[in-house]
Amino acid sequence: MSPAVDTVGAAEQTPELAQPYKELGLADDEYARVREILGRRPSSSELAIYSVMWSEHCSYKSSRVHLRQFGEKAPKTDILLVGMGENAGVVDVGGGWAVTFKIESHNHPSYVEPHQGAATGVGGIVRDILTMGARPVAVLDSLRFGPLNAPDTARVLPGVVAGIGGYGNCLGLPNIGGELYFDDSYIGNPLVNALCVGVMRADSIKLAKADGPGNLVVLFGARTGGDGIGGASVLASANFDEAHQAKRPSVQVGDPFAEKVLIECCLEIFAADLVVGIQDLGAAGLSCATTELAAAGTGGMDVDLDRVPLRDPTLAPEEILMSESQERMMAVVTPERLEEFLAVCGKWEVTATVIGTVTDSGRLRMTWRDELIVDIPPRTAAAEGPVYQRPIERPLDQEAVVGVDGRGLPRPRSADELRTTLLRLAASPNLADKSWVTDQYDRYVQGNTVLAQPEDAGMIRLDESTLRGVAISTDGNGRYTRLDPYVGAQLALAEAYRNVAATGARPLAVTDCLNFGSPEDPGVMWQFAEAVRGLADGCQTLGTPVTGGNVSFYNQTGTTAILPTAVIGVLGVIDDVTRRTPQGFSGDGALIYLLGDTRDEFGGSEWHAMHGFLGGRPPAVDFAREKLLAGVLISASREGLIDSAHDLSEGGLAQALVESCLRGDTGARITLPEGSDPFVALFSESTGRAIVSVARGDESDFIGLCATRGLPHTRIGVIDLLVPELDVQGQFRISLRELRAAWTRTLPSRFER
Amino acid sequence: MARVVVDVVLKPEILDPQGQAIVGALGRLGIVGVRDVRQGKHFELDVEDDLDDATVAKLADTLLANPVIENFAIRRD
Amino acid sequence: MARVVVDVVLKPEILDPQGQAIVGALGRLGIVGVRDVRQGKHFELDVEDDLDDATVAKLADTLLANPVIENFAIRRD
Amino acid sequence: MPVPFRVGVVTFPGSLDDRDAARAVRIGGSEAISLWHADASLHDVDAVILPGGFSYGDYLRCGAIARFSPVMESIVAAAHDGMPVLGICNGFQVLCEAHLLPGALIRNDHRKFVCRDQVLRVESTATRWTSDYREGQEIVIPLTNGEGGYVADARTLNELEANGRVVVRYLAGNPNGSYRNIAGIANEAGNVVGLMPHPEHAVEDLTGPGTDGLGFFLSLAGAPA
Ligand SMILES: Nc1ncnc2c1ncn2[C@@H]1O[C@H](COP(=O)(O)OP(=O)(O)O)[C@@H](O)[C@H]1O
Ligand SMILES: [Mg+2]
Repeated sequence: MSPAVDTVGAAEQTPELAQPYKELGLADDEYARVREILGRRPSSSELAIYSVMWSEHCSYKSSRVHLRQFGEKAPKTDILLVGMGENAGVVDVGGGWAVTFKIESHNHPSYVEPHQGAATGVGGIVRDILTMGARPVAVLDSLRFGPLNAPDTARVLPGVVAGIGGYGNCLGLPNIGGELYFDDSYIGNPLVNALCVGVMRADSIKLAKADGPGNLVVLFGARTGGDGIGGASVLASANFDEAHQAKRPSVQVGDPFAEKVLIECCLEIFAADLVVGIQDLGAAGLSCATTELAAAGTGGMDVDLDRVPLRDPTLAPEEILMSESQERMMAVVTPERLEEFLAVCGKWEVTATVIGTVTDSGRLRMTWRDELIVDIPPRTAAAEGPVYQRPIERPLDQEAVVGVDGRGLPRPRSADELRTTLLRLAASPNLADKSWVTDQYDRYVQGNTVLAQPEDAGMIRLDESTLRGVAISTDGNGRYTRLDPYVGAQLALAEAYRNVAATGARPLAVTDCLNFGSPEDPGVMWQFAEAVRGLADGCQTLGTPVTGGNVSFYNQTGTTAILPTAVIGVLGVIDDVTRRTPQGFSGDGALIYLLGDTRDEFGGSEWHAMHGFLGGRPPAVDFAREKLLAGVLISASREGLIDSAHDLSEGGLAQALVESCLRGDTGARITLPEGSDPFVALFSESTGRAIVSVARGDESDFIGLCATRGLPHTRIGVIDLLVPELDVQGQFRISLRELRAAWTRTLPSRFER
Repeated sequence: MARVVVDVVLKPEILDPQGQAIVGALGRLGIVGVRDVRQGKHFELDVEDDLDDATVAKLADTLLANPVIENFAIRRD
Repeated sequence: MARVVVDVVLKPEILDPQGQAIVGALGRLGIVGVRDVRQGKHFELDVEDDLDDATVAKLADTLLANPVIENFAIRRD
Repeated sequence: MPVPFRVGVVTFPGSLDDRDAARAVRIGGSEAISLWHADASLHDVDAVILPGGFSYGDYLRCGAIARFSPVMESIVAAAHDGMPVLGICNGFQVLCEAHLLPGALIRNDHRKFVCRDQVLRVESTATRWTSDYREGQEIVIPLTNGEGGYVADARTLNELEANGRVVVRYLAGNPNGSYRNIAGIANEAGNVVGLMPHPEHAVEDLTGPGTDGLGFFLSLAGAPA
């Protein structure tokens, strides 16, 4: 029996029929607006479309009023080829090359089924990048979990890492960086943010629009199954007798092979210029792809849903519209080029089906079993969703949190105490060696990886002849952001910017992933508003526009939200990748300089975390100083004045020294600055700082550079290849063996059991 | 010593990329007459004779299968 | 439409890291009485009723199993 | 012998390091010709490389499905006639599945994908792909795989050892549980070589741990036809 389907006609006949809009997440006024737009009640398929398109995830209804600032405060720049709003922003990196990059979250699915959740997260962001017409060339992953020793972490982390690696490795995408943090607030709310970078010629950008009446709408890639349709089953069950209704998947399984083939297929299609427009199918699947393509194009589209290739023949139209099955794309093709298009798909054994045509009717019309089931103005679903002004209120406890500054905590004084503190910090989960995770990621594939973890930023060669390349880093610190969301977001931006500059690349543009609790909590909304304002102001000052990003709300258990976590990705360009600056010390006798100023700043620091304390104010941000520092790091790499550079961030100078010594497997003799408090000098997290090593011959030129630019620079030591130890003179000495043991043991000892 | 066999299969509604890839390969092998293939895991356990079913079930449910996406069947031969 | 099941197991002389890992994990779960675990693959085929055993055997021997390291068993239910 | 040597690099659905292998071939002074899995013709190449990757997603078993592609039939025949064939990582797995090389590759014993700079010892320089190295030479090239554990029955292993067919061996720790630390082997004639580590990712100082992998691509050009 074929189940009765709610048609547009039926909707007109039965205006008063009660519909399950609440179960689908629509508010009363939202449902009322749908009726007003259509001048009747929506058919159940139309209801399905509006409910997913107007969801928080797709419509950004809670965040949009704030995100506008990224546009309003956008710095003047001519590097932006495609700005916010498209699948991903596109940046002109010169030499005819364009780079697109974006970060996205897949938090909740990764909690439910860590491996598949993380895997499909990578798959989704890669399709966003591919859609712009680019070849994906690298991924980064920014991860947050509960405490290292929590059972929840033992369940989630290995699966997430295996999922990211399993999917990314199989696509042949080098993983060149990311983050890994642990904090109580992420128990039950792990954060899995994935970033993808893609490259194309500047003149071959593709856009998501269905232009040209008579052009064909082609669905290609995987077949459509009942994946991720959650709510839609409400509608389906309205039409199905239970017996007839098959069970719907609770979890989406990624098929990286299907995606890899889809990538190569699309790149061949792009190269032959066979599409007018293209869109990936992600959240809200067909509903999103059809409404957005139509809305951005000529304005109308006719779709025959019966033509959609199904994995599960029992799917109802509402479910087909909401299905989030992975590894699917939608293209708009002229009738003349269709044959060629299908031939390329055939070559790659990719299923491709014409399911509709572009019209100038201004309506999105869909039929099912020859009956009209959808007839809506696409813009109303895709672009004119609800916009909320959520109540905002500074949390009551904010003052209390900022009030206690942790001065009371016992600071290490003696040489022994300082030594122990350094080792404990180096071994602490947030600062320890991450290679147990990152060794599960292929960093070599594609043969263009110039820098990868544990370097400050990943770097990819774009062009083998000109040696032009890009560098990218993601950073974010929920502890800082909890203490001051405005400054916290800026600190994340500043660190990513600094990380990129440390490699010798010039920071150009920004992507962001904003992970917060429930927007219905005025306190959370305050954190969000402040973070966005801070980021927008910061980007304006640094001259690096936000090109796109992602908002993830409702990251909370009960009423307790995660630490507000703004993850910022900064992309930079370098004209000649052979000029890159590595992080590790090298070159016997080279001099070590500390750039920037150190203040007594421990709010949100890893030293506080070591004492289980969070309070006070985060380090101050000084963007003028960040720019100055970046300028010096870039010039110094161009002129070949420095052998290594490493930014100072969590753990301060001590941690940076540990990492640079171990990376280069070289010892160093350090003399802390005259009259400085050793504890502050070693562990403060003041920003705008970096350590560099300078060959003796280049010393005067380097000092000259810093002096003319007015950047504070202090000579703090020398590299010693003969003595394999970190020697902080007058304080303590630690052999590299002991350092390495402390730094590397933490993760394996937890997961290698 | 007894032999217990546990077969773990993806729930029917869950996508099985491996099975699909095999079906695709059959054509190239010139094998016709196979409509669908699902790939699962097969475990052979050597256990003490007195090991009770409850324990085996717990083992299957926690270690051998991922209950979120898989079902399992236990067989004693 | 008939259902054919093919179970593929590593030959005894080939070491089985996945099986060993499970044995290792048993202790932590407090499960005793399991001496050894071997992990193999389990295939469920939907085939035409008239598909002959020879074809299934060829399929198992050439594609589903690698005779160099694996043995297989065919079952029709 | 024609110089530059024409080296075919096969692309299967899911191949990843095909462009990388072609780059290494060029850096090694030969000409890279791309071959497509569905095209049985070898386009008169002098040698063939089966690159790394996840052909057919590595579903079922690594290399199990790629083995049945039309191009493989031609490669198997050509290999029997002495054409040099190099299988890297997934390519090694395909060669084993196709029975051009003995044994098989199974899941790493630690059951994780591993990406690391691997120290190897070149055990045999008597193959078409390793003549450029010194016997016993220690080299560092990337190892990146999830199923790199080389296994075979004792008879096969002894035979490989006895006839100098173990080409490269893992040093400084066995990264995947391979029997007898075997990282790569050759067929009896020495024209077919397979290894798990990626020499094509060690041909430029800029993008690899060094240039120790270059030897595989230079050996070819240097070797007598
Ligand atoms: N989940 C991850 N995936 C890939 N690389 C990671 C991941 N976590 C950390 N890294 C890498 O480890 C190194 C150290 O991380 P981190 O201390 O956050 O660097 P920084 O403080 O300079 O941003 C960086 O190169 C970073 O890219
Ligand atoms: Mg950081």
